[in-house]
Amino acid sequence: MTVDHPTQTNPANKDTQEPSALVIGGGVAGMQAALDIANQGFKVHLVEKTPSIGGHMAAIDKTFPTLDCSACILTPRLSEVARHPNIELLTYSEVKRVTGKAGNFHVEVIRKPRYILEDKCSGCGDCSEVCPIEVANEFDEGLGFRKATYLPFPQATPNVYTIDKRDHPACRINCPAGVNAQAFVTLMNQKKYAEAIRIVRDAIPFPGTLGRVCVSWCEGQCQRGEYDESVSIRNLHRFLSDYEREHNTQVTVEPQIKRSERVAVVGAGPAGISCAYHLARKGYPVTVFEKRSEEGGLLKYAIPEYRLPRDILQEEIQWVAKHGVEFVCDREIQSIDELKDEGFKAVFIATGASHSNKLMIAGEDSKGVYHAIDFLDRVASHKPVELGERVVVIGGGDAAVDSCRTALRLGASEVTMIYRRSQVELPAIPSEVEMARQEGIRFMFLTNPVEVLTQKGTVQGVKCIRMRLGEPDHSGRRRPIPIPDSEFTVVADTMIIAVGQSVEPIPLHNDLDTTEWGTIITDQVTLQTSNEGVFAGGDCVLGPATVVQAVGQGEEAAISIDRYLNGLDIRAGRDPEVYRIARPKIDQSTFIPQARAEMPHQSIASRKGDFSEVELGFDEDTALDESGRCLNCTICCECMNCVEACDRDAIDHSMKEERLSLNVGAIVVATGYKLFEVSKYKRLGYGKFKNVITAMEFERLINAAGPTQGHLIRLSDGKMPKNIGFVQCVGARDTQKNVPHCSRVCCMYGIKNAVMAREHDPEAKVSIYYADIRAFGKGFEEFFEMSKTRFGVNFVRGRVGEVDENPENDNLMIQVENTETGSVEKVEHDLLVISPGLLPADDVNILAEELGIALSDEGYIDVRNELTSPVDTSKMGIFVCGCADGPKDIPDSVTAGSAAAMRASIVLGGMIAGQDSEHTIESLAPEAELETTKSR
Amino acid sequence: MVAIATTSKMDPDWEPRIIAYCCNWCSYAGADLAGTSRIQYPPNARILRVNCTGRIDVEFILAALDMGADGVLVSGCHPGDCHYTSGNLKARARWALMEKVIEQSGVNPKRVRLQWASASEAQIFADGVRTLIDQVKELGPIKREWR
Amino acid sequence: MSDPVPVAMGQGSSCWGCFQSLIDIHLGLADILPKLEIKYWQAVADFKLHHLENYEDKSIVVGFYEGMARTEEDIHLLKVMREKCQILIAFGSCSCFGGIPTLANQSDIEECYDVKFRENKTFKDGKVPSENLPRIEPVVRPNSEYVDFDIYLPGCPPTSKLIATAINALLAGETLDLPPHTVCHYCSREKKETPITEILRPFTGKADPERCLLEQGYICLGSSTWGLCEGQCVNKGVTCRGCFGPPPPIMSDYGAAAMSMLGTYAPIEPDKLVEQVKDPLGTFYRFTYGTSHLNRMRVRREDMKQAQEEA
Amino acid sequence: MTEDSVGMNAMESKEELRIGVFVCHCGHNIAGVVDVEDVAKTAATLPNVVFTTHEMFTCSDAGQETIRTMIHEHNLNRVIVASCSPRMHEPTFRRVVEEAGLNRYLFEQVNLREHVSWCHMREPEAATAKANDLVRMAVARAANLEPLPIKKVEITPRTLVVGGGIAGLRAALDIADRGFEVVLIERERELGGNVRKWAHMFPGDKPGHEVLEPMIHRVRKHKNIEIRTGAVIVNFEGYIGNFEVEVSVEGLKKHKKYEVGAVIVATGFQPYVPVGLYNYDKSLDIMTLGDLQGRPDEQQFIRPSDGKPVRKVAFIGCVGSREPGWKGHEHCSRYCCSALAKTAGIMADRLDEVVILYQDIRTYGKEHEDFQRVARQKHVIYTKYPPDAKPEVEVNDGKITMRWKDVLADTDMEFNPDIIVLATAMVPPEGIEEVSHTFSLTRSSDGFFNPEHVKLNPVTTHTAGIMIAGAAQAAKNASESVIDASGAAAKAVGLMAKGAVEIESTVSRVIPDLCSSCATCITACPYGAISWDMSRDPHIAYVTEAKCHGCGTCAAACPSNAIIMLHSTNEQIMAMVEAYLCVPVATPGGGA
Repeated sequence: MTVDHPTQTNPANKDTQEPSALVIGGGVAGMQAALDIANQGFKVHLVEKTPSIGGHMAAIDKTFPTLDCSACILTPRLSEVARHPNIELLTYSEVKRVTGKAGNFHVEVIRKPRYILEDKCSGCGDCSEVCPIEVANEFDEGLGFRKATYLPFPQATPNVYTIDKRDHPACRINCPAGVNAQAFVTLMNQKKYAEAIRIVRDAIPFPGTLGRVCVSWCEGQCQRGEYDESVSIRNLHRFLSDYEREHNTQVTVEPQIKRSERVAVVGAGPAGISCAYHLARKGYPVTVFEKRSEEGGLLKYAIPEYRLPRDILQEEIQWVAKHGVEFVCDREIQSIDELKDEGFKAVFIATGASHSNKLMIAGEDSKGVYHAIDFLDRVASHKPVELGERVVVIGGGDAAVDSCRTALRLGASEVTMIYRRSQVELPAIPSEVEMARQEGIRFMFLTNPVEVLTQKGTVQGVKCIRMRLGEPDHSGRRRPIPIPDSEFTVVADTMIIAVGQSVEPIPLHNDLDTTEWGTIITDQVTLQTSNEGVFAGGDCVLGPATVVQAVGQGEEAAISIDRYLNGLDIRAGRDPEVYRIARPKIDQSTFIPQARAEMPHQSIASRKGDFSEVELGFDEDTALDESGRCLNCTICCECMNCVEACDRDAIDHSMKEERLSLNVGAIVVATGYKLFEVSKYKRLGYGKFKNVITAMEFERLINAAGPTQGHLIRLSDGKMPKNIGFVQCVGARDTQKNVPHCSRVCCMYGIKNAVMAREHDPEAKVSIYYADIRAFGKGFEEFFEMSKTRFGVNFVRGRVGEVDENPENDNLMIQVENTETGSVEKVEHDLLVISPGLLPADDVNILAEELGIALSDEGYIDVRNELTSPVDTSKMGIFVCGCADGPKDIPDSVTAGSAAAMRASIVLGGMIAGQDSEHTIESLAPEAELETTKSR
Repeated sequence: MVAIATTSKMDPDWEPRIIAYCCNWCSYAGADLAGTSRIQYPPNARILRVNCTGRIDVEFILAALDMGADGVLVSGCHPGDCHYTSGNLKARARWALMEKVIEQSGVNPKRVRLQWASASEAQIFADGVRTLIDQVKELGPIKREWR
Repeated sequence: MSDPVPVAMGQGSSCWGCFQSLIDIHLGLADILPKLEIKYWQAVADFKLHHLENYEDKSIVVGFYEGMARTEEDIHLLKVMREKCQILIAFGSCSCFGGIPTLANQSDIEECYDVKFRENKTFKDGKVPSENLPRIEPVVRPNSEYVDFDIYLPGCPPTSKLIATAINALLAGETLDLPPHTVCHYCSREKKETPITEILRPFTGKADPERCLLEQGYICLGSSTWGLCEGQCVNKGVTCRGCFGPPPPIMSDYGAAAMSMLGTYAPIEPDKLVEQVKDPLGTFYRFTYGTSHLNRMRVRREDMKQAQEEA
Repeated sequence: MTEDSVGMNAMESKEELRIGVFVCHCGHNIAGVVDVEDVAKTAATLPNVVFTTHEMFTCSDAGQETIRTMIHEHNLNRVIVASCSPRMHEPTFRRVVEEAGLNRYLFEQVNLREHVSWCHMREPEAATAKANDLVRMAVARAANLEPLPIKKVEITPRTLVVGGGIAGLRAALDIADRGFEVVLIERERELGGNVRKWAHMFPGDKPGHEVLEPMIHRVRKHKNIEIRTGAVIVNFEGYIGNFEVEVSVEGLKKHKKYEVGAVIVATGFQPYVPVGLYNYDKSLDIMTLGDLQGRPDEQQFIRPSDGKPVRKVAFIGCVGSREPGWKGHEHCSRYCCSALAKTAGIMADRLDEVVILYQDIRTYGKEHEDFQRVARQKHVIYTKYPPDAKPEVEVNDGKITMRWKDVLADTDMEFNPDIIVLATAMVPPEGIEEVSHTFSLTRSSDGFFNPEHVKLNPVTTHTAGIMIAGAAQAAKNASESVIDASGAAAKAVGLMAKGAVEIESTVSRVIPDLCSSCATCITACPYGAISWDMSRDPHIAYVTEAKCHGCGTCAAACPSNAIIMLHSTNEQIMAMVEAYLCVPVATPGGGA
């Protein structure tokens, strides 16, 4: 037809460039549709959800009725699609939005990040080899394992790997220092201790120290905690450090200073050391100034030795020093200029918050009253401390608990901790509190001191008042409110006040803007102060916080300083990300709870009077066991082993989801099917008995490329099954389960599987329990006949009732009514294979809604006219093939793919010819409808 | 100028030399998969790719033995699976005749092996290579063999 | 008319059939013989070996060597022929390819002795005769291993017509240009394209006289065989057994080609096929075993064995 | 046929061989096991090798560029890449050498990854030795390689559709709507085939002729479609894209001749006429489902024999279907269970008793099961008979008595229906043998045509350019046939839209002088690509290259060595064997 009336040409068609089509779904039908459209010279965008095209067929072992090897016949087709110049393969992608109409659809496609660059990957598998994560391989129906970086199957197309990474791990994003807990836990679980500790050290220089004293927010958020108890992450990195010390496997470090710009760090506490460490690793010469005579800050002066042996701390500081960091002690920096004059190009201030807060009550200055930090500092510095018999400690933080336990070790006979809120609000590390309790510390909660009772200026006791909890305050904790007239007295001869610290006003701070509390004001992200080139972090910015926060800030500051010295925008791209916490995929019904490993302790008796370490550390078995509890929430743990292994720089962990916009003239939907969830039939025992498997699992078990290299075994004991039963019509032809129709392929694949079972073991007995054998296609009946005569498959007409397991041998006892003999038979099988019916693919309803096409009652895509246009959907220009509109076998799917391509190409051909929409309607409308419209 | 490299069974370093003709569609792909799956097998075989086992003239096998191959493997698609419909059936018939002739001539027919290995049967392919090599090792260098 | 050309006729171990075929030129001989001066032909003219040995080298223009060289004496004669003749013709399939006698190489020499002498009921004392007999070579080698030929004239025997053609061409100093076609080329039977489902022995059933014998299931090797016979047998209803050996280049492995051909015609289940084709070696290498790969291997092994024994 | 001669000219003169060998590390995939440097070094000592190198990733853009540059710099005329499996990258490298002006068939790949380094990971020395051997073999082969023309045949933009049933109509319309010409031939006088004769279609409810009418109407007025009814093909020859067909048309004296590029065979089926079964030919009251459907839609259903109203009907399924050992009747006819269920359901509304005798109920797929459910709801009685004891039907004085065993109730049954309806098999139509000969199509045991591949190429055949659709391929219902038709149309349009197809140059070729007319190759070829060249006497074999798939079976089979399998010649193969086994004496090493 020529264009008689050019004016009538749909103007919307004018600006569409080259006519192209969209095919949704890369199974065998979608591939065929794409090829047949592309072979006409049109462009095709083939969108596939999973990393590879091939669909279900790729997982099938043999195909009925010819017993062709599925992979053999499919592989050439896969590469044909991959190499076709007119086909753009968009795997790992999903169609999001569709607008427009036939001849001019606008489609938005989301490309999920595969974290591997398709054009660089050669499919060599080096990344997969070093990947520490193993997860159930969905391609093998979960029977085998794959890595987090994987190729779904050997012939996958495109032949590129995909990294399976989902959202973000709670442990890692909750760590202020950004320690990649999931990665190091995973690696250590594989005894890769050196690699694991390397991961820790990428974030912090203190695996041993933080492994003992960290507040462990990671554990607080650990998803394992949602099921039983969180993973003991802190203790695990302590183990790594212990292991390294014990086995002397610490890697030697050489300074790698290659920059000329010197950086000064003021304050050798955790923040300062962390900053210096990261800067040195970046190649900067760093000098750390410390006003006291030793490095370590509060780690050294405030944390008691029984928690953090000093040799450990010292070694870790030394290790930082080995990176080329210079420590200058006993020097207090007075001004920024002082440093600039000495030639430092950037400064990091981390002077901490060592000033103890006061209670502001009467008698606070009496003899026998200590402030916690001073107290702990004195003890740590081996200075004399006078301590009575009865010690009262005020406060609920770590310093309070430390003070209690230190007092006990110094000989106090009775130590009481007084805290104004309840135990729930106690900010100290719970395990520390627990140990304190074990050691005999008494706790008085909801109690607040109001006056120190003295005699001759010496403490005699504390007058306290009872408290109750009111509404939550700004910190989210419930505010304590004194209960009137509830005062009482606690007898004490020593009192330690541990109600927090604050920043000491020191001359250096005068050069910088500070808050009313004396903390230094910095940019929240970059940590730059009001003074350019001067950065600050740790407690002097945060106020008294935790060690790990300080360490984290040190690292952030190092990044800023590096950028600053390189003349880069120090802020760009560093806005805090919004993370979505990964939820592990756990089947609650099969989850076996396991408590977290307990930390062995010194006996309580030996702790008293002794400052040796209380927590003894995990032994290797415990550590391995505990690390095995990690749920790998995000699958990929970003250990970066793959990045290192890849010679082609093909891995990019920072890849983001992409959105593509496409203009297409026609759309083919080939979204396929999913298998019925056979566990819905409780009586068949799937999921309960190991030797009840699905047909798809059977396919993988007999497949040479499957998890058992093609050895058909029972999952309970690995033995070869000798008597196999196949149960047909599960999730098909059952109105009660809302699957009224026949799935069309199950009879044949059931027979095929039975034949394959006999081929694998000619001695095996094989029975099929069926309702009707529907061997209707080309060569099917002949194959059915052959299965009986040549392969000796036993066919029993009857539904299988209750399945039970014989506990002795894991065999399955089934009851079946043989409808041909009328007798109820009890049969024992050692393997039962259930043939599930087919269902519409997941989310096909969402897609259909987006496309504006109708669905049938069962949820398949409806076709316009079953008789005359069986691949047209209800919407012009959108076609359907394969199992998307109902169950089909492979040849019927392939033919439908070609047919859909044909119909789509009529639209595309009309576009080239510039034909009007009238023409397209005439070509595509089912003739019957057309006639009626015309005759009306 | 070429000469037949001589080897001897006495030589402890003697390794059989195997020519393996594989069809492009099944066994060559199966051998590829063996590699991709890192299935390890002895390195004695040299694979020659032909389109179809039907391409294999009996002379290719006999000449290889004549030139000093200690064994010859032919590996193709399973009967019924031939990419070209039936080339493998013709190969199989030729093989049957040839095997008998080889035996009649006094050469142990265990030096030659015809196997079917599909593109997904990497293990079967590798096992087949190993089986032939084991058989040939048992027999020793071909030049010494005489019934 | 020019002077008669000096010729020599040597015979190794053979049946004399080829020379018989020469004589079967019959009346045609009347034209040919006058042109020949027979210088050596033990069966026909009274020349002894020493005569031949004493001729001047290359003094004979054309030499015919019939048969294969199994004995020391045969080999000697063959070598002498080569020395004395300008043109040496491998005369007949035994001479060209080893012929039927080479099938003995399926057994080693001791086994041959067993059959021929030691366990032979028609042979008296069961001893291998040793007196007054030339030494028998332990293995049959194709003649071409001992000497180079200038012309191969295969056939068991070469047809009289072929011999006449050859001699006339030689005498006229022309190159001998033989058509390369196989027997099928000369066969007048109708060919279709049916694969064979069953192999028949030659005595089974009654063959359709119009149709290709092979297609009827009879092993006819006409398609593998040089058709210098012009299809005599097949046109008379007898299957071709390959006596002319392979078409040019004639030193290819005849049996291999024949098996490749037959396997293509008869893609039968292997068990059945082997059951139906009796004695495949004898069938496919009846005349050409000597120059086959398998025999070459056999010969080389024998050499090694000997070398070892000597060492 | 056109020949594209990339790099052919350069090769016409016999220039000296100049081989370049590029050894790939593939990161450490190969280099981690095989000493690639040694492989490259050793290759340099081989005859005709003028350039060798080893590189990290030969397939990378940089690696490809190296190949192109070196071809020019060293005037290479054979290129060997020793890397991964040719199944992966042969097309890539062929393209690369072609870009450098070299014929693609002068490229050779050595598989050092899948066949060496990955499967001998623990034996680096043996692996290196093997790699060296494989490269030496490839060099020997390369020396024997010859450039081959890249061949294309043009496609005549016209399709012949054989058969005017629902499949043929759909195919014709689709192709015509796509803008290509169609010649539609039908041997009957009317279009419409079997569907036209049916009173109730399923799954729809309309009579067949009503369904077809609009389609036929559009076909008739479509300017791209030429219809020939009462037409028979008298001659057909040619090859893909270039077929010539001669048709004799009823009423025309002269045969019509057409040139077509593709053919769709939609010759359908015929219902089996059960002569001799169930007294079909003894009583007018025993009819086939087709007979029943063909009856006019009457107000009252009357007995054909005596005109009395029908009250009781029995249907018998699987008549002439599913009969093991009965050639041509072993298959299931696919449509009948659903059709029976539907028909019985409709009839049950008007009759007293409807009984269906069946073996298995095969209402497969979605929706069809509903027919059966509806029928049962309407009290249609389903009774299963054993396959080895068929129902018995007696007719006495017009009274029908049938007896059978109900398997499920284990009871012998007796019933006196007014009529019996037999669901008979779908069998190939008369004349299918001629059609199969005309188009060189093979048939399967059901008598219908074989597709090229029963799973993945269900509408194409082994004859390139010829498609099958609908019941020509197997028993099918109308809806399935229509899908087939559009599918087959897609194949035809694919060819025509492209205008030309590249055909593999690696085909076999006959050397005319050596051919001895033995027909071995003709027997060998699974594609009918070899035929007699009748212009020679005696006629000799001739390869139609467009039909050749390149398996080489003919070359192996040819006893006269008269067939060359291009790119896989005896010389090329044996050179490799020799290069492995017969190592030049001077070269140390080698061997296993």
